[in-house]
Amino acid sequence: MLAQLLVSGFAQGCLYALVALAMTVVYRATTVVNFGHGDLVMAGAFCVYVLVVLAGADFFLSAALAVVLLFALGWAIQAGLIRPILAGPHLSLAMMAIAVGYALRGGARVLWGREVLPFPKVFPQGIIKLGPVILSPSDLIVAGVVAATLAVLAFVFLATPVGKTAQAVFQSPRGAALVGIDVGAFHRTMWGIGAAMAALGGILIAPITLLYPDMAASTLIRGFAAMTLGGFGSLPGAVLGGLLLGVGELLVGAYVSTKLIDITAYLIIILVLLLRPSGLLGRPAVVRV
Amino acid sequence: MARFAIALAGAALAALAVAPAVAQDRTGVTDTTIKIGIPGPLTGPNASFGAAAYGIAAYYKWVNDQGGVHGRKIEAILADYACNEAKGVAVAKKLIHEDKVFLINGGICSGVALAMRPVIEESGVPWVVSTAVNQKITEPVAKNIFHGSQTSRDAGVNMGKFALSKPGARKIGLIGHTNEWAKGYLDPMRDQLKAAGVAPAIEVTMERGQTDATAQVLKLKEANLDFVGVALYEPELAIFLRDAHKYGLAAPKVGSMGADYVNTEKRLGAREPMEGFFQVFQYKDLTDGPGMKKARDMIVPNLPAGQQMTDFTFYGPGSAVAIVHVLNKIGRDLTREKFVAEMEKLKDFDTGIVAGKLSFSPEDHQGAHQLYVVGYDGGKLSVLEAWGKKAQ
Amino acid sequence: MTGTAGSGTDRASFAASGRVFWLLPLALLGLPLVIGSYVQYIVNLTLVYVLVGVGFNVVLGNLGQLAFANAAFFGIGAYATGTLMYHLKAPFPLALCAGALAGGLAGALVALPALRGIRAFYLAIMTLAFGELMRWIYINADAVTLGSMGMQVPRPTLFGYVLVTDVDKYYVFLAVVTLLVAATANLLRSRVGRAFTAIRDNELAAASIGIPTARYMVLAFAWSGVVVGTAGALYAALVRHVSPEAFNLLELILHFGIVMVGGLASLAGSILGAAVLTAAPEMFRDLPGYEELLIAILMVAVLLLMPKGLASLLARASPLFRQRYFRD
Amino acid sequence: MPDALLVVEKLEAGYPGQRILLGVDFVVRRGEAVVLLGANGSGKSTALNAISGFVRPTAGRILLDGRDIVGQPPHRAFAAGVVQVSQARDLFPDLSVEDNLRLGASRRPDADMPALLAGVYRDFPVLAGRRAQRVRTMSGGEQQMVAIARALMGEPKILLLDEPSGGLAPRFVREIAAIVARLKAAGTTMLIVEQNIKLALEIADRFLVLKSGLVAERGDVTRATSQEAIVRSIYL
Repeated sequence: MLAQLLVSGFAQGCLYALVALAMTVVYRATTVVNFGHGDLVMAGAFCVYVLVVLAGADFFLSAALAVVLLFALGWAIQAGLIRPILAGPHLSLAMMAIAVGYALRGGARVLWGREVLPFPKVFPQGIIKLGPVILSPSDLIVAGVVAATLAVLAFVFLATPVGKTAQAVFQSPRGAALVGIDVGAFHRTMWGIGAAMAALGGILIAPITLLYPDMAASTLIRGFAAMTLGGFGSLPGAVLGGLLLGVGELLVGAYVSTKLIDITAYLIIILVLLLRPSGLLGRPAVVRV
Repeated sequence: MARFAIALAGAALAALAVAPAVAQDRTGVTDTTIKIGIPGPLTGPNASFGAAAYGIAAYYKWVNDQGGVHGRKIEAILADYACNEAKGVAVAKKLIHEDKVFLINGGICSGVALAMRPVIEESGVPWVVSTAVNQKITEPVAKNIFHGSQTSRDAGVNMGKFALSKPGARKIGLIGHTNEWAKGYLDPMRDQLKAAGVAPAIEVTMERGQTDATAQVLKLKEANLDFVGVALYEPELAIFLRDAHKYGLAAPKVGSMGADYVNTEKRLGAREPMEGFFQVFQYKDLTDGPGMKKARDMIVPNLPAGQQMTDFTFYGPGSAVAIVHVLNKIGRDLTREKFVAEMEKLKDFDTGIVAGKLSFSPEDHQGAHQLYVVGYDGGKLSVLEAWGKKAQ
Repeated sequence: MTGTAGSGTDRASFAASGRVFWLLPLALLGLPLVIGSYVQYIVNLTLVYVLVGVGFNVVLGNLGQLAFANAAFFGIGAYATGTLMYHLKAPFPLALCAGALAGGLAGALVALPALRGIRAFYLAIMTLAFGELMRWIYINADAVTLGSMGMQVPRPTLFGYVLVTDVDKYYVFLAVVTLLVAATANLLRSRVGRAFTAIRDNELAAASIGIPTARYMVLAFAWSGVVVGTAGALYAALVRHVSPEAFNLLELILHFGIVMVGGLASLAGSILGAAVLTAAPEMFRDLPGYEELLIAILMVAVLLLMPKGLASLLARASPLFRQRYFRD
Repeated sequence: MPDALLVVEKLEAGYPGQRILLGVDFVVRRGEAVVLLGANGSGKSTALNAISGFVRPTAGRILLDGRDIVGQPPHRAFAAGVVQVSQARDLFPDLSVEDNLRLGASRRPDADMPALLAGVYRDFPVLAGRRAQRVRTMSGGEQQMVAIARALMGEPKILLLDEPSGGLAPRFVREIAAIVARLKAAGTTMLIVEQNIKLALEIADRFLVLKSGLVAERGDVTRATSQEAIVRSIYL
């Protein structure tokens, strides 16, 4: 059973990692924590649903289109709602992110609230057996997408000027403008990328959780737990934290009590912050207080 | 303490206004209309249960189209409380004092219904609970409150009976949410098993919003069970069944109400995980079956635009059919007292929707008890009475 | 640039706003004569949320800490009150005090991580986790809390007099809320309140001029807990049903919305925010299904168009309400 | 004016409810250093920020090399050749000196980078020895040097210096004066806001006095220019 738990926990942890990665990208680039990220995940999944089921489009085309649409949505949220209040208190930004998410959820409920929506079945069904360990194809797909996303992000942030630009904008937006960086465009783009990654998450999660307006409500706090455990603001930390949380939840559930699965994330947040606030891979200096 | 004096005076005034009028209460009834309030969750995370409220409203619309009740049209007032208790109390007060309805027909989400109970009981306004399953809403008996649907105790007992009806079933496990809704099913099921000398071999929980049931499924699988009792809402039920199939948890399962069997299959997108899964069933027949054709014809065309028919659509109108029957019986001279008295006299009433028949008495305000089980039997979706035995 | 000097006019307007403050509850005494029972309930609920907003604002607006444990304080107050009344048949005033005390203790507890240097989003996330953990405890400590079904709270009694109607409760609530709001206003206007502001604006500078920041932080959190815990106690008496789901993340969003829509660090704003966000769902009820969407749009609109919240409307209408805001 | 690099015409700017510049006119010629004087709140920094694009003017024109750049966002102004060293310096505190400098040249081709860096290290030898040091850990004077060096990496047509001596120890004030003199000798066009009038008159070719939102006084800095007269024109 242990092997199975480790493998299944890893697969589940990949989803948490993806959520944590997206929030980390937005945070690293804009210093804003998107408290409405879970609802963007939901919005991405609903986009695919509309395109595939209602408009009859091909799944992969729809998925690509959903990622693009969510990029535009994230871009627009930053440009229209976040930028005007950027000079205000951080609390207003948190509230704005929450309110936008709440609006998306309310909107989804108005449109589809009382219907049950099966997500298009595109991942191959069936089971893969590796000795005593059972895997479903979607486990592998999720892990693959997360690995690819991490690779792309690692390349962009380490091997291109984007990484340094992000650090500059994070540490001093005015300083960045003084050296000719278009800070506004950078913020919008990063919000777009964060939202596009949310769409990716939605497309991967929806076949598992299926489709309803609150489908991603619990992912936010799990994403936070992953970020905290890995080290706030660290991209590899987000992935490591997500994987450890996924495995940890299953081990706790199987060997201690299933009642504890739900609070594993909360306990991790509280313990890590009390004992090692920088997390496993974080550098405390990166975080501006 | 002038303020306290004012307080007392105000209290006295309000008490006068609120106290149920002594003799014959005709609030909410005019020459041409009867006002009926339909509280339910139309927004929020549990909005899918709101279909039951829309179903009730649709049925009343049908009644009006047939000419109403003794020349009076039913004026249905939908009121949303998003499954929030403070809002539920507000809705109850609004329907009672602001809209001044004649009676209330609805109540979905047991926690909210429990919070509403003292408010409605004190007001004396008749309330026929349509959907909320917790038996404590009508137990102990409140003079003006009736349960028009089966309670979760009935369902839990039925789950236990069904599991035991499988020959040789001795090792039985349970999985459910930690909320009262799930306990409402699993506690009576456990009692039912214990009465037959079978203690649950293992019990595990799954919280709402979880996207994975690996730990739970593996634990159940290790226990080598003959049967599993399941009390999960629809999203988690689908995830549990998916993982049960994935990891080969082969024991048959019996689930509670609160999820739609057909929709769960649609969510999963495959038949295999549904094989061996049975679910307590509160209607006479499958909602698309011949036994429910009459109900469908009455309700589905009258749903408001944008509302789809789901299994929950019919989880409410059953009680409305009983209400209209009683209103018809009373005649033109309609009072709340007469309504309560007639409800208590209702015996063996067939709603055409709810499984079994409705019977009330002054000592028992829970009218419905009969339940079936739905599931694949020999590859065909059927309504069953016991393991391998089709309902009539 | 505004509010830098404690000029004479400032002080005079403060004194005047003090007098105005007492006029409001006096005017509200007659309210039950003109409204019906349902509106009365909503008014009572609004009073509860006034305390929720005022207490939350002490930590968010005045102390400037991103702590999101408010729904937990609210729940702890409600559960403490409910438990005493349900299990021990305690009279309401005693249970109310217990609710306030429990809230205050929870507040002091939440201040501890803040003392350990946990700030900003770390504190936000940690307090979010704390709130969710409390909900898990309500569900699983069912010997005391009766689990997720929650508890049916008995009718509150006041010195032998049973509070039956919402009008009875209204006068008790009005007295409690007036008292606590006045106390909070006095606290914030005192040396203590100025210390909160100093900590918010520059913690290091505050410490360097000899302000014992740790002590004041615990004090601010504890007072916030007392006020919100009392709100929880009133909630238990009003709704008479206390269950875990009443203190979830959606509830926290409502609390946060009250403070932000009303205006950070503005007492009048919190009162206004509570009134608007309690009344809005009732008004939107005729549009079933749209409530969440409309409330979210309301929040977005206020944030965009009135960054200092509805309180800035008051400030525009009358100089008496002009107060110092979060970030000038 | 044939040699005018920066022409500011009837510039009006301010913040909601607060008008600060009410029609400012001045010219900066190629290769000269002009110092902007004025009392606190007279709008000196607002003028620089309007030219750099941080403040959007409500009226007027700003011509750089004959091209109107009024109302352009900061990154466009930068691209046009306006580079500011702001009062707060606005460095990237957790990046190294060299990373700060490289970011200053992020709009130049990568191939130019080695030459640019070498040039700056030649002009600021102190920085050459500290290229890996995090800026946060440096003194105020050293940070000011990084800020000026970072601005030079952008190869400005005109360098705007906002209070370069602000808050520095006397030793560093001398150093800054020397740097500005060197830049002037190298032909860099500069518009400087400076409170220290003695220093200002020492480093500038011409001066402007802002008062009540307008240019109240202007003139060449000559040996005869009396500090006292200027102080009077600023404050009286």
